Amino acid sequence: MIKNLVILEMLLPILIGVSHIVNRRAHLVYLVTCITNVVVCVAAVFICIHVFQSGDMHYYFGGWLPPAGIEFKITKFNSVITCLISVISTATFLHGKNVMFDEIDISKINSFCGVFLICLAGFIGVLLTNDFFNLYVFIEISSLASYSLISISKDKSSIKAAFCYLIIGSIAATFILIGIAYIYSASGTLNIDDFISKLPNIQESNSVRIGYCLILVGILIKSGLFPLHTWLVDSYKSTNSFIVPFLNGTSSKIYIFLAINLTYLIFGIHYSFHHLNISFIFGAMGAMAIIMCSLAALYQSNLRNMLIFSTVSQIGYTFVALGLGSKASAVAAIMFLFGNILAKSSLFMLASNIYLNRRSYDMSKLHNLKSHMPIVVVLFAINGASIAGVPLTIGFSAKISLIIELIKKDMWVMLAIVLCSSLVAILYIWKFMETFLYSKAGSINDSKRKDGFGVYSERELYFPLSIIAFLTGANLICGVFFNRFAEFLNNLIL
Amino acid sequence: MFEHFPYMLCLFVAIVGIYGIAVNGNYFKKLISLGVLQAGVIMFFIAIAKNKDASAPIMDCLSFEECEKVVANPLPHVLMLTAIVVGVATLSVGLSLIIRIKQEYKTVEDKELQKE
Amino acid sequence: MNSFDHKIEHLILLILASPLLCASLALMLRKFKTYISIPIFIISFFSSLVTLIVIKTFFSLGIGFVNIELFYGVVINLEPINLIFITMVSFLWSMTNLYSISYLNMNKEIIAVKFYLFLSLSIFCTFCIALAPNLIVLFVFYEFLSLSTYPLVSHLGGDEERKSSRVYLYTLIGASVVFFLPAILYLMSHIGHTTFAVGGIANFLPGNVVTVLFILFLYGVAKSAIVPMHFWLPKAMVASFPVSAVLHAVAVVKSGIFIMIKISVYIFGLKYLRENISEFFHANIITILCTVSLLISSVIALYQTRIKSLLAYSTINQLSICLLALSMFHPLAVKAAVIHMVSHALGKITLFFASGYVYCNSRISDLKDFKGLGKKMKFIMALFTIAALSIIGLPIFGGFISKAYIYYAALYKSVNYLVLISLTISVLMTAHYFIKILYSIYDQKSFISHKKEEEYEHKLLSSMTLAILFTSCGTVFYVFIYEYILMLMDLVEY
Amino acid sequence: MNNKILITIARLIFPCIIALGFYIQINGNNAPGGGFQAGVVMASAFILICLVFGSNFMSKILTVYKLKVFAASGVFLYGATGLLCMLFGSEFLNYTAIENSFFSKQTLGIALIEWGVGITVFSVFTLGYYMFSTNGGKEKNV
Repeated sequence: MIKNLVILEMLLPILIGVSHIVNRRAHLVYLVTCITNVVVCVAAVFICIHVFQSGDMHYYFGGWLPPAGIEFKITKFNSVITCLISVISTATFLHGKNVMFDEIDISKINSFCGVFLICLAGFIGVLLTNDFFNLYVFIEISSLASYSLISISKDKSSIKAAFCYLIIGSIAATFILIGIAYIYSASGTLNIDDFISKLPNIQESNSVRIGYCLILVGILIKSGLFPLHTWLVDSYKSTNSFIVPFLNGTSSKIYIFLAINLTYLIFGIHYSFHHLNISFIFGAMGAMAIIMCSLAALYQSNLRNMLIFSTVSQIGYTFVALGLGSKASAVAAIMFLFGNILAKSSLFMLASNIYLNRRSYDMSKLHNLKSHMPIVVVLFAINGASIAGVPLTIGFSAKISLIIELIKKDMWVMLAIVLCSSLVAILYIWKFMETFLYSKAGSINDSKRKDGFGVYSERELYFPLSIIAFLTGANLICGVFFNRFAEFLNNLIL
Repeated sequence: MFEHFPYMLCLFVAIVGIYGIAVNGNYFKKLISLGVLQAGVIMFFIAIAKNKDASAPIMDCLSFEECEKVVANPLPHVLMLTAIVVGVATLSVGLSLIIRIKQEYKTVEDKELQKE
Repeated sequence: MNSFDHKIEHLILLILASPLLCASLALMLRKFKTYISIPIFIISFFSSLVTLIVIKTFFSLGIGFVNIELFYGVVINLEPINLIFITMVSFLWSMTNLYSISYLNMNKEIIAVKFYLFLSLSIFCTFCIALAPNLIVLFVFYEFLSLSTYPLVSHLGGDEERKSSRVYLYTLIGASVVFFLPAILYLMSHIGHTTFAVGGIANFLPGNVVTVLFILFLYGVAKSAIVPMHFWLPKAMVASFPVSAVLHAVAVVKSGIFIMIKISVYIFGLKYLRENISEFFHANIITILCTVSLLISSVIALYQTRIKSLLAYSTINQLSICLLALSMFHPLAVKAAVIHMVSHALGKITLFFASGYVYCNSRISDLKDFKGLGKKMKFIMALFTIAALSIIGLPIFGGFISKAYIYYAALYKSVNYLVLISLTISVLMTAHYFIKILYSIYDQKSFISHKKEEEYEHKLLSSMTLAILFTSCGTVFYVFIYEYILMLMDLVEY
Repeated sequence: MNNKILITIARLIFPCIIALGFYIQINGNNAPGGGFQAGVVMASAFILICLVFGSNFMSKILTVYKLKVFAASGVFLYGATGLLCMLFGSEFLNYTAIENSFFSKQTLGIALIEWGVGITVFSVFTLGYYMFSTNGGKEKNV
């Protein structure tokens, strides 16, 4: 029975997504999408539990066995990530009712939710598939859906950003396709397990090496690592603030998962770190990402731009951890992944709530938020602490394990970069915390008005804030029991 | 030297596509060169599938025993059907975006769009 | 063994629970502010008594170092040094509560709830730092101590307070992230754990690595205010008098010294440090750094005009003396450092309380206004003089005993010239700037000029004078405390 | 649009294209063809009408909402055949569950799938052209 849940998790969103194009009532569409999200989330949790109890699950589409047929392979690692992705999408949807109906006009909501569900199905497909070409198709499905999701927004520059994202995303997908062609020509199979068994005897061939590099470049573009991150910054800056928590929590993080999968599981540590010097590429690009983007985040006066640049610098941390090439560093990278997904998505949700109250992201308008939205400020402090790496959060345990790995490998320059940038992270988080806590010198009046001049006062936002509190609670629990959390991650990647 | 010629040709087409995207200011031309890029990749896949003097992988007989003519590897051909569909989808999303940009910004040239 | 555990376990739980109880009390009694301070004082006084009982039971046991598991996963470490530290902090915390009963009545602008809440939280963090079983837990509560004292320092949120409290936070958290954390993680990566153990756990590292690590610890623990890292202390003087009294003369600052003592005794081991710290003109580097810090801070203290920044720089001066004593790295030196720590705490808190009293009555905080105060507040100024003489080190008071012990430690076995010379210079400098104040207080000429004599007298018997009386008795009858500390310090196993 | 030549030719060609579309659709199982190509050919027929007779004439036949319903129904057909196989206890899209003899089940399964794809592709392409020509279907008569 559990086997069919895998298909339910994939097929249900697509079918209901398509049905939304027909359905015209916006509120019914919103309700049905929430239910679908919850069902997908529950299915993901069941599959995760089943996989943890009885090992990996294989699902052969149409009954065709692997070398020929398309196969879904659900291991511990990708079932946990699927749970996380579905939790984030459910949280975004349940939390974002006010934000969605405020930012997107009614006529577009049903197609918006339809495309959202297809995008979710695409992401889950990317995570679970065990076939190279099927991976490419699901990457294309999810990217096409996310291009159109990004283009729907009040601010007209989001269409331009969506077009640039389309061009860069299609180039990346084509690189992946050429990479797959090279690997197929060398190994003769498209199935990943089959390819892993064939890898030892075709290790020396150049086409495998070129295929690997091309797929990696495609994945790096899509994951928004530093030199290739411009599309991510432009599109998140201008798009509607409902979709940013979802995209930040899923789209770039899934490609980081793919990078981990590719370098550590499919090609193995020996191949990717001794045959090709991947550690230099990840290390250099990660370090550049950390330095440039945390400094850029420091000089942002707009709350959302700051969060976007800090996301790109967090991606830099993950790739620095990936570049070290040992199993423990992969665990550190996954911790950064978890920390960034949970903390950064809730920070973006908080930013959208602040936008509902203050109608602007600019720092000059966000003074004295403490008197109008105390809960938002508290949640912002906890999640900001996780980004900055203050103790008892996932961010802190991730930073500890990364620094221990760096010290073991005597990479002192990288250690200095990581430490200084975590200091800069504290600076730019604190800059906004301070504006929230204190009223601007002299502007006494705005602290007097009880519910501020926004449309939504905090009393109407209790339900969305409880969802963000749930995510923050998960973040804290994993942070407090961090050694048990580290063990849990250790047996994820065998 | 010559047995790699088809592969070089396909990748040359792909590189022309990428060059087109990079150089052209007009968004419409970028989209067309994206199509050229995808065409290059599809040709590369088909080039891989070629056997020695084999014909197109179409089975005009009912079962394997009757028609024993040499056939090119069918898998890449099938994959390229899907790749063509994906290319069409990307093209249509790109076109709708260009039309919206034209409505909003009155221009599709990169230089003017960068101004504001 | 277990009969002993249960008794001490419950007492330790009681000690840890009392600050939390005070914090929750402050939150609960939000409505009627006036009744908050008295129950909180009673609880804190009760907790200081409990610490004395703990010392007696620990003393009866006779073991120097024991790790107890309070409840699942929470392990605490009991040994003489942290028991002395806890007694000192809890006793002076109860004195501050007594002092602030009337201080808050006089200064209405301080919000009582916020004051007591964050004060109790920071005391809780200090207790946890004292009882931490390993360096990671210690680091976590060290960070929370900086975070929980921030609201106290910037309690009013005015422009000047906001800037200086920003410097306060950045220096403390920045130093701990950039210097303290890498040092801990270096030990973690090379030893695998950082739990305290008798005789030290890191005694296989090469000489220069130990020196670098110890310097990293020295500057990482910014709370012990060594010169390059001392900027935050004068800036923290923006806070109200009871806050700067208990935090920046006792709890926060002394926790820095306490951490350095614990690291040198239980992480590196004294004997190993004595042999391996690299020499420079046959005096070890740590002594040189402390001397430099000592001299610079005492020179700056000469030119201070405000009473609070003068006391701040004299605190930095005395802390460097503690570290100077510690830097001789033999058992006597550790005893000297602990004794000096306690005597300075008692003396400095009396000075802060007295200057707080002066500030309350006549809003004086500049040294030049101190002229002729001796006539008006005879009793308070007498106690102020006693405390000042004790810190200088005049024979019968506490300061003399601790500085004499440091001289004794310096002359023990091999004469340590650098410590002797720097200590005498610092005693002279301290004498200079304190006698300058005492001279102006008892200046004959200005006795007559003050008109409103009667206004000061009737406030004599407020709780402030009681607090000042108790703490100055501590300095006067320091001999008994000294005996008690020596008995306890003999239990320490090196 | 009063040029007679276009109208008469369009009237003549339209049924032929539709017939060709159906031929490709049905013959797709074991000859080059199938849902995607058939859908495109059928869409070209309707786009021809839209070009020649103008979009308001076209809206009399197929409005935007009808095309959306067609697209959705195509996908549902595809999904339904897959689920049908699952109901019979085997994997998704495993046609052996529907029929007993190996050869006939393949053709039935493939045929149903191809029809689903054909309908969806037809309606998406006509919708695509239709949206572009009436800039998002906001014109009066949609």
